[in-house]
Amino acid sequence: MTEIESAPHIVRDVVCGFCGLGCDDLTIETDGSAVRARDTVCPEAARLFLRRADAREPQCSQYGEVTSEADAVAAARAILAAARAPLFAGLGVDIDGGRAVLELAARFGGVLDHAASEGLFRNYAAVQRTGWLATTLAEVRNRCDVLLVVGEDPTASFGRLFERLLPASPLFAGSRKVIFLGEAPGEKARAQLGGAETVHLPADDLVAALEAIVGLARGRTLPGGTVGGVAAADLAAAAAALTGAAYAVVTWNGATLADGALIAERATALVDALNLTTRAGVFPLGGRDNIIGVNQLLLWRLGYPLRTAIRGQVSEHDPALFSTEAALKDADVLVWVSAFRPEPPPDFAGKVIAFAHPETRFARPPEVFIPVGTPGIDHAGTVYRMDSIVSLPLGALRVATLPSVAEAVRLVAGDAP
Amino acid sequence: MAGLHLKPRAPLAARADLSGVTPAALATLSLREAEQLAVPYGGGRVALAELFFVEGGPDGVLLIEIGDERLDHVGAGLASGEIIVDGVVGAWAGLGMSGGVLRISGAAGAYLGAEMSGGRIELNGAAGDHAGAASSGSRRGMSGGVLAIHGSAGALLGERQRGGLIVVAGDAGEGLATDMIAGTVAVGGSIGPRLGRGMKRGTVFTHAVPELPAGFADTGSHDLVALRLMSRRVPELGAFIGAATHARRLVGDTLMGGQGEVLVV
Amino acid sequence: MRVRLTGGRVLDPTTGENGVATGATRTVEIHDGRLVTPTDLPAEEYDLGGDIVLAGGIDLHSHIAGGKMNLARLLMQEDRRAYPELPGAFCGCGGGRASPSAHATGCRYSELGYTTVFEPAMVGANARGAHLEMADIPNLDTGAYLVLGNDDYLLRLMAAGAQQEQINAYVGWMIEATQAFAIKIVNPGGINAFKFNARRMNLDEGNPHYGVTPRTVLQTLIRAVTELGLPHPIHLHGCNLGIPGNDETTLATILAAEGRRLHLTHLQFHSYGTEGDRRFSSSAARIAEMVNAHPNISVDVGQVMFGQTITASADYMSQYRNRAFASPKKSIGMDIELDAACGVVPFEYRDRNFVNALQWAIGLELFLLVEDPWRIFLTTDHPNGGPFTTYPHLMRLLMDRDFRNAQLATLHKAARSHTILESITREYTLEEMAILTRAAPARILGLTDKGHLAPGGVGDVVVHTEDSDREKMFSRARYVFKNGRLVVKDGEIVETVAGTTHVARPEFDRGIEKDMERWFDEAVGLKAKHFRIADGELRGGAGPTILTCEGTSL
Amino acid sequence: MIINGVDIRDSFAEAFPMVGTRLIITADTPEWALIAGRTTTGFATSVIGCGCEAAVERVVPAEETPDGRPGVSILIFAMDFGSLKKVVPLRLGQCVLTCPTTACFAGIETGKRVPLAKTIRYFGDGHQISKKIDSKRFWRVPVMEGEFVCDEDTGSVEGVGGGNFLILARSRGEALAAAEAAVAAMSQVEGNILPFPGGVVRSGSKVGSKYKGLFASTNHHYCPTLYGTVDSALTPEVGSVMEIVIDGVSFDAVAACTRAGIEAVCRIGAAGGVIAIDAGNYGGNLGPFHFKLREIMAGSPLVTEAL
Repeated sequence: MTEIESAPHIVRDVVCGFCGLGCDDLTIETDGSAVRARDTVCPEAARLFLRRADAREPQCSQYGEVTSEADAVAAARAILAAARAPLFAGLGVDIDGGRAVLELAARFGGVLDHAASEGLFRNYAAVQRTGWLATTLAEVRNRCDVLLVVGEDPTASFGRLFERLLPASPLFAGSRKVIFLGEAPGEKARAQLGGAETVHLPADDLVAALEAIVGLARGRTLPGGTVGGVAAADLAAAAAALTGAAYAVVTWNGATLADGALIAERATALVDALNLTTRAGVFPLGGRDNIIGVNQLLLWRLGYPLRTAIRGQVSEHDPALFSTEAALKDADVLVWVSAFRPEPPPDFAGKVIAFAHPETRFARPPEVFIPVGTPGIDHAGTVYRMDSIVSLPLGALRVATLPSVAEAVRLVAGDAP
Repeated sequence: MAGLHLKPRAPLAARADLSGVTPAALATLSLREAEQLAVPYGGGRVALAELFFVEGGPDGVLLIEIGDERLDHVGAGLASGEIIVDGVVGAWAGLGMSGGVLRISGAAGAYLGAEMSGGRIELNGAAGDHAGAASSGSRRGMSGGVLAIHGSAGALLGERQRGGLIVVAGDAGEGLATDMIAGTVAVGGSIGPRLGRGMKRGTVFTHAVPELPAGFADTGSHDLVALRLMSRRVPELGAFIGAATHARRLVGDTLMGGQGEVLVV
Repeated sequence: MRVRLTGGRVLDPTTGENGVATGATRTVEIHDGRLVTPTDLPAEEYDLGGDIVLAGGIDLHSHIAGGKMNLARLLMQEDRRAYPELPGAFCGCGGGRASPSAHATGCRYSELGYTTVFEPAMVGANARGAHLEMADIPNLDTGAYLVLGNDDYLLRLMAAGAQQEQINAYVGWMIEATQAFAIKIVNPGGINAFKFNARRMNLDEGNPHYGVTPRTVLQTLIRAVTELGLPHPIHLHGCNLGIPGNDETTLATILAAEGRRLHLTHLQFHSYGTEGDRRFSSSAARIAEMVNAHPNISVDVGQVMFGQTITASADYMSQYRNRAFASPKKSIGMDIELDAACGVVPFEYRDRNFVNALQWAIGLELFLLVEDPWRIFLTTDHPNGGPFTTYPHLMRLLMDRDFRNAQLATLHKAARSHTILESITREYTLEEMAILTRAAPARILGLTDKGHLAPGGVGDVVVHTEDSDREKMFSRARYVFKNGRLVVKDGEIVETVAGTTHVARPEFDRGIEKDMERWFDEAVGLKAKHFRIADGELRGGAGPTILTCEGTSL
Repeated sequence: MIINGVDIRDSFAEAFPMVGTRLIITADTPEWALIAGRTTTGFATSVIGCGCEAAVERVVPAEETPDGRPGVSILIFAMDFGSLKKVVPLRLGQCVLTCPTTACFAGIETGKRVPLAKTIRYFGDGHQISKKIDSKRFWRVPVMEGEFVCDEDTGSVEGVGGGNFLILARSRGEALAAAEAAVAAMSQVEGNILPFPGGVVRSGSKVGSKYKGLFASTNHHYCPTLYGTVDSALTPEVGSVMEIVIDGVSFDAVAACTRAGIEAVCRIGAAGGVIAIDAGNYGGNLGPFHFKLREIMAGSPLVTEAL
């Protein structure tokens, strides 16, 4: 999908699959095995695309000792065959790799969860219970005239969010107003927001302040002079802006909000109220390391989202017991999959099989480590954007010396019994 | 066959799921068939007899000795009969039960009595988080029956509860009655922060004014005839309310248009 | 590999062969996935003992993949929990009934004797996802219709008075980019108008922003697919879905086609009058008469079947209205990428409910009053009118008048008095049912090697044991061969195999590409080249089955 | 049959099926409970003119009421269930909801449900609160005085209306004294009410009238001032007749109540001016319940001469 120009190996329009925002206009410089992002990338992309020429050739290992791939594969298979309660976690992987892991889990049984699923399941508190009225990136770009940002400045997690979300010349939006409820926008956010009017409501209780806005949008009056640390008049002005918008959007990052489930529910309620008279949508942030893609895959393959266990060919979903955190307490084998970044597996007393980024630094050497290539750098693949609708093709930037997760996992699976 | 008596062979090394293992389901099985019931265990399924010594027992009763904190879904879907656990259970005990009695002498994991619609759960020990609550994705928590917790309860007790009665002798954790739709909770001990956010209706009985979110309004102390009625009509509340005729009434979550109440007696 | 089926009564309306009527049996042979003239060469033989041999079933309208189905699965975990995995050595992973998982979809369809199913509402922005999902559906060939007509790019072109050639180029580019098979229009212009806060949209009402009317959208796209030579006509989900009085819109829409080919999908939802004290009545007779009189029109019914289901549609404008009737009470809506939208609303059709009972009757009236079986197709608009697993029951309703009237007698009383169903004597024959479910869909989709059993055809062959209880008969195929491989035996899956995905490839003026790139860069915020789906992305690298477009008559 | 000199005539009271319910009304004091009970059952003597027949059944001590406050129980009877469902909420809304400190509870658990707060709760204008315990729901409706607490609904019974007997005495004073004694005794029998003023009716009626449109008119056979001019059921020494009408929750309840009343009258006996006990009927063709006086009194220890 990428267009490789002649020397000095500049690749334009590279798709970035890391944070879930789905930027696809990166310029990347390659030189042999070295890879480096150029120009306008966010720090996260710069860090994660970087591959040094002098990097050591990664190798498979067992208990920290270098071993052949064949031995590592055989050891992994033996561990899985003897496992009582495997946990397939991390799941930072492209769609095809996800398929391979799912099939491995189907064969050996075990729990499937992604490292970033906490935020996703906070949002599911709303979307599974009441549903919600949502929108996607291109709609926000062109229609949104009032954006309510709840919680922290999302630029920290999604470096180019406002640049992508609110470009200067939308097709329809006559003006742009951004209301920050919670943390104030940082310098980077302000720079990206350019001509948009910004308002900051420094709430100390986000849920209460958001509830107040919901109430106001529904036509109620507030009981006191301040709610959640925000003056009632300011909340009323925010509610008026939202109800007066042609297309209001509410966004938050569930992963960074301890009260994310309630924020998601209240944001949903707000958008429901707004749509009675005008148009509005929720735009939940998230989606790092293709969590949305893997979740979508599970939904169409198993009918359940992440945090699902396959046990004897039957899958069951349990958002409590099958979260990584909970399942770690019950598992005897952890299959750690993290192709996008060198994220070490969580503390775990049992056996660890890691299909992981070659630069992963383990707190203790795993029983089996099979380094894998990164989708979008070492091999092609597909990832989903945070909105769960758009998926993007990642291309290879260099000749792969490492297997993809799909290849490595299928080696371990071997021939189906 | 008659009732069943289960005794763990050893502490469970992985989570086991006893969904569907109820007196009514067992009534149609022979002892041999019961032993062969496939029970989800870890990443697979094993025969019930691999995990437990299985013996017959008195009619209509499932007796589980010792229990295990990894033993999940005990009494899930119970509609009649009695399950007695002489020990602890894992998560989801009594999930969605509609009748019968579940007695647990020890502690229970998360989601005890979640979405139950009838029957009675008696828990001697402490309950985990989300007792009487809705499971993730479900709109409604416990809707009927009685959940009596003699120990303390964890966070989010009665989250999205829409009916029935929860009585906790000990303390309750944070987020009690969050998004509660209806029903009654009485907590004898202390109560964690952030009670009742998004509470629509329902009643929380306490003995002291808890920390409440912004959307609660204090209506003051009142002589409430309903107290006298509930004290007599609801045996579980008789001791809690006693002869009290007055309660402080705090109403919320008004920010979300709710009319739930905390009654301090 | 060679498979030989002997002693079967072949029912093949495409060639006119009717072994059921004549009692004649003949041998059907498949070699390397294709039907061949029978030989004496060694083969895997099946003695059918007079059972009926049919081409593999083709469903031209069933929501089996794409973002909205995943939203449906997410929202209706109840459906999934209630229908767990079926046991078996094959991987029938997942489950569910109204929104089944990919494997469950493939397995259940092939148990019923279907081998090809088309997803009728693929949103361009989600096309890659839809193809990924279709690749995981076993035992079925698939294809998808691209939703156009609410896309800002098109409406902007039309508002600017663009030439038809430019629009054709755009449509051609989009079909190629999204690997689509046909063009679907959902509530022409209405979904877009809803983004500008319009709540209803009639055939000649202007879009609040572009001024373009549904009629011009429809006519422009009909011209485009005709001139591009796409085999399947515009697949239209019309204006005012589900609104009493939409019969007038439907009649006007038929006339708006002006003699060009047009397929009206889930017509049942568009055949409502406003007569009677409840202001809701059947217009099936009027509409069927109009369809009978216009040979350019084809329809599928979108029959309502009682029970719990979930509705999923790109028609967010209508689905937002339907939120009020959600059961259980929850729903998802989404505006999508300057492209379209979707609305997912769980629904329970109840036989004791006046409106639902009448919807049921209206669908059956349409089936029985539209005369030409080559122009009407058996659908429930899965899962919108009901899950496809109810097809055998629907077939019996159509083929057995006593059964139909017995069902009718149990419905809401007032609804019974609003339908002429009881007086309709027609019963579908087996041959007509074979036309509805095989021969006719293949013809209208332009799939010349499907829907029949002549040599050269695809080796998708289904064997049913005749039973006077047609529901029982069609519930379990005795054998299903997919590309010559046995996948179902005695109603149960014995193997899962990969299918292919049909795409259409029209010629178009590639001069449009520069403008597409600019549009995607500036408006969509995504590179056009990343929107495009490469052949190698389909079916796990196997690529699509391409139908080149050489134009059609009319 | 003669009891203590009183002639128990060989007659019977003819009664009709009625549908009834019981409410327990409580209040802060016995006085207010009684006021509420009496007001709620006011103007409810005869179903012919009032739509229902109702009265206080008994005073209920605090320890027996659902909320532990003093109360009364009332019975309300109507000709059919539809009428009962209409009349009960109407009286409840006008006379209990409005009455200081009261609460209202179901007095019968079984049978078809008669709405109480189910209807009245809307007075709360959205501020009403309900609570369901087991399958029983009650409502709290905020009112200026505090809260009106009321059960969602109450059960009903298929009872008996129009049980009666007539006291034939020498004089008006003696007839009334005997009637008062009867009422006092009958009030102790649970499950019955005497809907007429003070439990006594002086204008017993017959079916029909010479005037078109009148369903009932004075029972001239028992009017002492017409003796000799009409086909009288009286004897010359009868100077006054009082009737006691009984509605009860069952045949047995009415029978027991009738017997208690007649016994009280007979204790006064001929010495107190009571001459005979008779009963009102329509020849036995209209009502299915026949309370034969002599059968009811058979076995009474007071009977001195059984004939």
